[in-house]
Amino acid sequence: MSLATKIGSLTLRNPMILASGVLGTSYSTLKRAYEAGLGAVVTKSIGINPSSGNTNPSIFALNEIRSVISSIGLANPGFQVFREDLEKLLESSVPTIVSIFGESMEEFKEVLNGLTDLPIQAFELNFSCSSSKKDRAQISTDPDLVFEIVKELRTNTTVPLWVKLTPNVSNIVEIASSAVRGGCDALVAVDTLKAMVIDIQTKQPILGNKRGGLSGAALKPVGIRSVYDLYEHFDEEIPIIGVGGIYRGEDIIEYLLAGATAVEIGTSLGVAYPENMVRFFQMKVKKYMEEHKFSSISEITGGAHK
Amino acid sequence: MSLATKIGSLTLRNPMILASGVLGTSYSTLKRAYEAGLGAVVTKSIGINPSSGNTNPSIFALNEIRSVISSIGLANPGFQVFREDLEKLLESSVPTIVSIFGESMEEFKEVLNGLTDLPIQAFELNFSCSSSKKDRAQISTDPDLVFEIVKELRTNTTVPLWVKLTPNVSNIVEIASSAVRGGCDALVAVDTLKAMVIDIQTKQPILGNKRGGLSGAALKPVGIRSVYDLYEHFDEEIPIIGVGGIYRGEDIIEYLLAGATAVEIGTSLGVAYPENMVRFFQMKVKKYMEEHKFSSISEITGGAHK
Amino acid sequence: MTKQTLANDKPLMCKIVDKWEECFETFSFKLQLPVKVQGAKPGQFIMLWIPGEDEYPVGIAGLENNILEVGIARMGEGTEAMHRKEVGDFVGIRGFYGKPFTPPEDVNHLLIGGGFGVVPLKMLIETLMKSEKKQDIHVFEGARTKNRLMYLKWLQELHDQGEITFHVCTDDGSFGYQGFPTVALEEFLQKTKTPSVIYAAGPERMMKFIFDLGKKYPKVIDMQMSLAGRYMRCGFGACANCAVDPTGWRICVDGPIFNTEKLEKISDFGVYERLDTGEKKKL
Amino acid sequence: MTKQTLANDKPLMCKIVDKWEECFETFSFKLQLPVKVQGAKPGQFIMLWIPGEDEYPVGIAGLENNILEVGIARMGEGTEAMHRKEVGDFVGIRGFYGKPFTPPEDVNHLLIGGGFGVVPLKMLIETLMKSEKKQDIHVFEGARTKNRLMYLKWLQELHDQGEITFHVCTDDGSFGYQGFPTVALEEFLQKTKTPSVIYAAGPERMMKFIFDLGKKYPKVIDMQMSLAGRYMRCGFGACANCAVDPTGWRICVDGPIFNTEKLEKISDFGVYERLDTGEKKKL
Ligand SMILES: Cc1cc2nc3c(=O)[nH]c(=O)nc-3n(C[C@H](O)[C@H](O)[C@H](O)COP(=O)(O)OP(=O)(O)OC[C@H]3O[C@@H](n4cnc5c(N)ncnc54)[C@H](O)[C@@H]3O)c2cc1C
Ligand SMILES: Cc1cc2nc3c(=O)[nH]c(=O)nc-3n(C[C@H](O)[C@H](O)[C@H](O)COP(=O)(O)OP(=O)(O)OC[C@H]3O[C@@H](n4cnc5c(N)ncnc54)[C@H](O)[C@@H]3O)c2cc1C
Ligand SMILES: Cc1cc2nc3c(=O)[nH]c(=O)nc-3n(C[C@H](O)[C@H](O)[C@H](O)COP(=O)(O)O)c2cc1C
Ligand SMILES: Cc1cc2nc3c(=O)[nH]c(=O)nc-3n(C[C@H](O)[C@H](O)[C@H](O)COP(=O)(O)O)c2cc1C
Ligand code: FES
Ligand code: FES
Repeated sequence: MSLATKIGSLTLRNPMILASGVLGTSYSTLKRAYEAGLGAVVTKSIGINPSSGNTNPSIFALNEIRSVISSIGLANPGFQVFREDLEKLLESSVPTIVSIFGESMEEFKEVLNGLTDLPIQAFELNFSCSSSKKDRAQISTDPDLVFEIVKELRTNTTVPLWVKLTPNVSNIVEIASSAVRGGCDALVAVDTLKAMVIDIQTKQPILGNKRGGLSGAALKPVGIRSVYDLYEHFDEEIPIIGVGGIYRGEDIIEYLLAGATAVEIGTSLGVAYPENMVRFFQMKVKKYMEEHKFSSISEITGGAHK
Repeated sequence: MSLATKIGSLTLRNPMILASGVLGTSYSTLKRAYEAGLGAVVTKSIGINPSSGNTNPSIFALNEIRSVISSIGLANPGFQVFREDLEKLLESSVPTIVSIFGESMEEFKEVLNGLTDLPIQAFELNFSCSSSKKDRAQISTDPDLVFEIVKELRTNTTVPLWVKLTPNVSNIVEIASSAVRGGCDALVAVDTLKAMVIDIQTKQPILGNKRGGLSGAALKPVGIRSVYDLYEHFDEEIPIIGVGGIYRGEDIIEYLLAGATAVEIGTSLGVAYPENMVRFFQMKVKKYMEEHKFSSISEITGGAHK
Repeated sequence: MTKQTLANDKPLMCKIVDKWEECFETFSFKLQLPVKVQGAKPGQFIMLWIPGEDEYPVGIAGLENNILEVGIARMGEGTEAMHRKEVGDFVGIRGFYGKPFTPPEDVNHLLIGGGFGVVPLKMLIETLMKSEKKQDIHVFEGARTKNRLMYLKWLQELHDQGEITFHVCTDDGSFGYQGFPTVALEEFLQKTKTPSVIYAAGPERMMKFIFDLGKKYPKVIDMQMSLAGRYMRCGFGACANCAVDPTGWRICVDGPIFNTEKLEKISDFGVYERLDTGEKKKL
Repeated sequence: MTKQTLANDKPLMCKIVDKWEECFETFSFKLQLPVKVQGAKPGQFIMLWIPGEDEYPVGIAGLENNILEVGIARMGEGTEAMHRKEVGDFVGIRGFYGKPFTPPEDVNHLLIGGGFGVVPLKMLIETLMKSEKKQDIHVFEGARTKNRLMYLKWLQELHDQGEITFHVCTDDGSFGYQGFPTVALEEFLQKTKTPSVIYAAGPERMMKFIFDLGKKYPKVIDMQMSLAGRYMRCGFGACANCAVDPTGWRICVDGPIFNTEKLEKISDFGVYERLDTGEKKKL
């Protein structure tokens, strides 16, 4: 029995990947997450310039629904500074996916070109951010923009390109199809849901940015459906990575059955000790594979479509 | 201090309305819900023909996130049969909003014309159904279709038209604008989120219809943000009715502050005794109004935008 | 950790650990609950999910050491799908739902059932027998013919051991006296002097008949009947498919067991049911 | 129902019930918690939300009868916004976060603080004084000038009552001896024969200095220092903004209190911090 999984040409020791933005700002937390037993890590989304992100409060828990709302606002040190952390991380041979974002094609290219020489496993393109200021058209919800950017970036690098999909669309398959046509190597579903919490005592939205994104357990049924819809459409045409609300080994299995080849895990690793969580995840997945006589992850993938 | 609220020309004794589909199949449960103390009730969505809806399981709870997933599939007795229940309900002077749906303009017109002579308070147009079979284009996500249908129905009736909005879009304001241009009298936000749950033991999606809609507490931050976005855009141009995950009086206040004039409540009334729930809701809302020196609901509406 | 009751949540997958033919077109199953639980009460029910096929309500025949017993009568595709399940297969359950029977003390307990209605009565009998006070238990069962009598052997044994008095009959006289169980019930009511409570579960028209009968005898101090024949989707009160007129009570939450006082108020009782569309249909 | 600790959830709104100027540009506040809670431990912190303005971490000075005391030193806009708040206003808190001080018994307790670092030491002092065994408590406080000494009056009174020994100094000699508190600490370490534990909270460079000093004395059996100077967003471990190299420990969860063994492993300690962008900055 092996937990290894293949995402295109990339082989990971297991299907558990750290999701972008959680524990992902410095080489040391990324390394710690990997050493906790994950298969790979995705960095915090990196842009062209250092950014402080949104005013605090920018994140808090919603225990009742086992979730978190956040609007970090893509705070990041900029790709030039981050390169240093990245190099240190890569020295320890941590399989690393670099999440990048930009406001425009030019920005995306600049960040990608600034890091593509490093021995990273993939770029993850972050086209959306539920916590962005306005409900203005975002790249993530525009099939044509997604196609153009992926196509252009494809010509700029030989590093695999993963596209992260937002659940805030009426048809996730449509956006995904654009990304696939553009030449991406994997789909990552889903990012956070657009959300808000208002304090009734002071009558104010609590987040400094007012609007935020919902992650955690509340997102799981939405993520599962997204992955299921994508797999139904693409089948084995492109690997799908499931994200959203994974708190237990069982949730990982659920994503695999829906059609995922691997999963990303964010909130649950961020609100606990990653070492403990990953151990529990692994135990559960192994036990399930034993009980159901699976010898590899790929045998589980898409099982709910049979 | 008064709990009364105005939705266009309609005055309700309080802002709490039963949401469509919950307790809404027969005159007796609708009457019971109203007598429990609500301001009005919305019926189950009614179409042209009797329909058995989807295979069971079609609904179950997700306790961990205080939510419910369902795919009743718009089971309903058809407008001709339902008319009988409706007449009985109206005999008891229950302020009633009739939710209607159709696969096409023609179907919408037939249902509306078949009921518009009754002394009902409004029609609520249900353009979406997260539990529908495919991810095919739905009316709810197509601004042009929404505009056309609302405009046409507007010429067929003098009864107020409410439009129920789905959260499964990238820009809820865009769809709402179409509905407003079409001539609707209120916006209702939101319907359920597209969702799915897979059983890992048998590797099957649990719902008979596989796909379903998520309601309950997990939906609240999404509903609040939707109402906030709508109010920011429309201000007092059109009344907004907030729906999604109301379990407590505090949640009602949160929707009002976000910009709602009234709220609809579904799941929480369906999983408990409506009599108890409504009493708690009322107590909390009154207490809040006293403490914050509000004398009417309209003073609370939109308070989070100040 | 032993839970007081099952959480009303998504289906909990249980392994079938035993299966036998109970009587004609009816199978009993024992399901292994994967969590420790106590507290199912007689008259409560579960939603039974046969993966990929159907889900529907069924009564609880017993619960001991996390083994749940159910009895399934063939009606259509859903119940047939369960009949095809074998030991080792998994099915899902949600529950425990509904209000149970609430037997008082110091009365004659008169249990009368037909068809799968006898399922919850089995658990009621076991509960009454376990009570500290010696209880007078009379069970009235009837069926078309002998091989349709549920729990026949078990009930006869209890009768022979003096634990219950078993009044059994068939339409065709193939077992017990020929006729309806209401005949023996009426005879008994005429004789007895002790205050009695009637517990009924079965076809609604039969229960309505019993209800009208029971009302004629002041010594019948209460009647508790299981309205477990209505179409159900959720089982926990949300869909309202199971509601009765004119009270708007949902059978799954406000019932399925209703007492005399409540049954009086249900104008539908024995007259109308609602289909899965919400349309009304004469019973 | 008294909760053991506050749930890590959305901000809990608390009314300000008392406010006073503690010392130069520093105000203390008492906040009324709307729920019954016990169990904040010295060294833990909360995230303080000033609605519409900012949210940032602050230490806990005390918690009694659901009244939480905090002390806020003016740094920039966020702390100024809190200074503008008056009795009757509401602010939000999240917490209680972080690992507390864990004082052993039968040692000299040497507490040394600067600036707002004295806030958590206040609660530590109160906890030590409440312990059943009589504890030897030495408090070393220093500031630029007299009116910047936090909790001066309270500490002096405790000193006069013999509860603690208070070693106080100022840079300008306006109160206590002239110089740094580390001077008195070193003197004390040279004299004492009892095993001692150092608790430090204040600017990281000061703590690093103390750490290097303490390591020279084997009788210093442990040092516990609060790395409460790092930029924090979440307070519960998710954003990793507060993490230190090379261990990847998050100060909010794995700290803020670290002991000697751990401090040894933190190469950042007293050298680098991370800005809100994630960039590193020399301390
Ligand atoms: C509270 C309650 C307890 C029950 N307990 C038992 C029991 O212990 N043993 C047992 O064998 N049966 C029990 N039933 C009845 C059982 O649910 C139906 O026999 C079963 O649903 C039939 O399904 P089918 O697909 O085989 O039949 P179908 O061919 O689908 O329908 C046959 C008839 O079964 C009924 N039915 C179908 N689906 C449902 C549904 N979702 N909910 C309710 N009724 C339905 C309808 O009256 C229908 O006319 C109970 C019903 C209720 C409401
Ligand atoms: C665990 C911990 C406990 C603390 N306890 C106290 C206390 O009890 N009393 C007290 O007065 N102060 C305390 N602080 C420091 C306090 O959080 C900062 O002084 C405050 O955030 C400054 O905000 P500002 O807007 O006034 O200053 P700004 O002008 O925004 O910044 C001034 C400096 O404050 C720091 N700072 C700003 N925002 C944050 C943030 N979100 N997290 C951490 N540091 C920040 C930065 O170092 C910055 O350089 C504590 C800090 C931490 C990490
Ligand atoms: C604090 C926080 C920060 C995040 N930052 C990013 C980010 O920078 N880029 C990105 O693509 N996703 C970001 N996300 C989204 C996560 O990567 C993930 O898609 C989402 O949280 C759902 O997974 P989860 O429920 O396991 O957290 C962030 C999420 C959280 C909670
Ligand atoms: C069982 C169930 C059935 C529903 N049926 C309908 C329906 O027929 N028409 C409709 O517009 N909304 C329907 N809804 C959606 C609700 O009206 C409401 O928009 C949603 O559940 C969110 O509110 P809640 O969280 O308070 O339940 C249904 C919801 C549930 C749970
Ligand atoms: S079965 Fe849904 S309300 Fe009873
Ligand atoms: S403040 Fe977010 S991890 Fe510590």
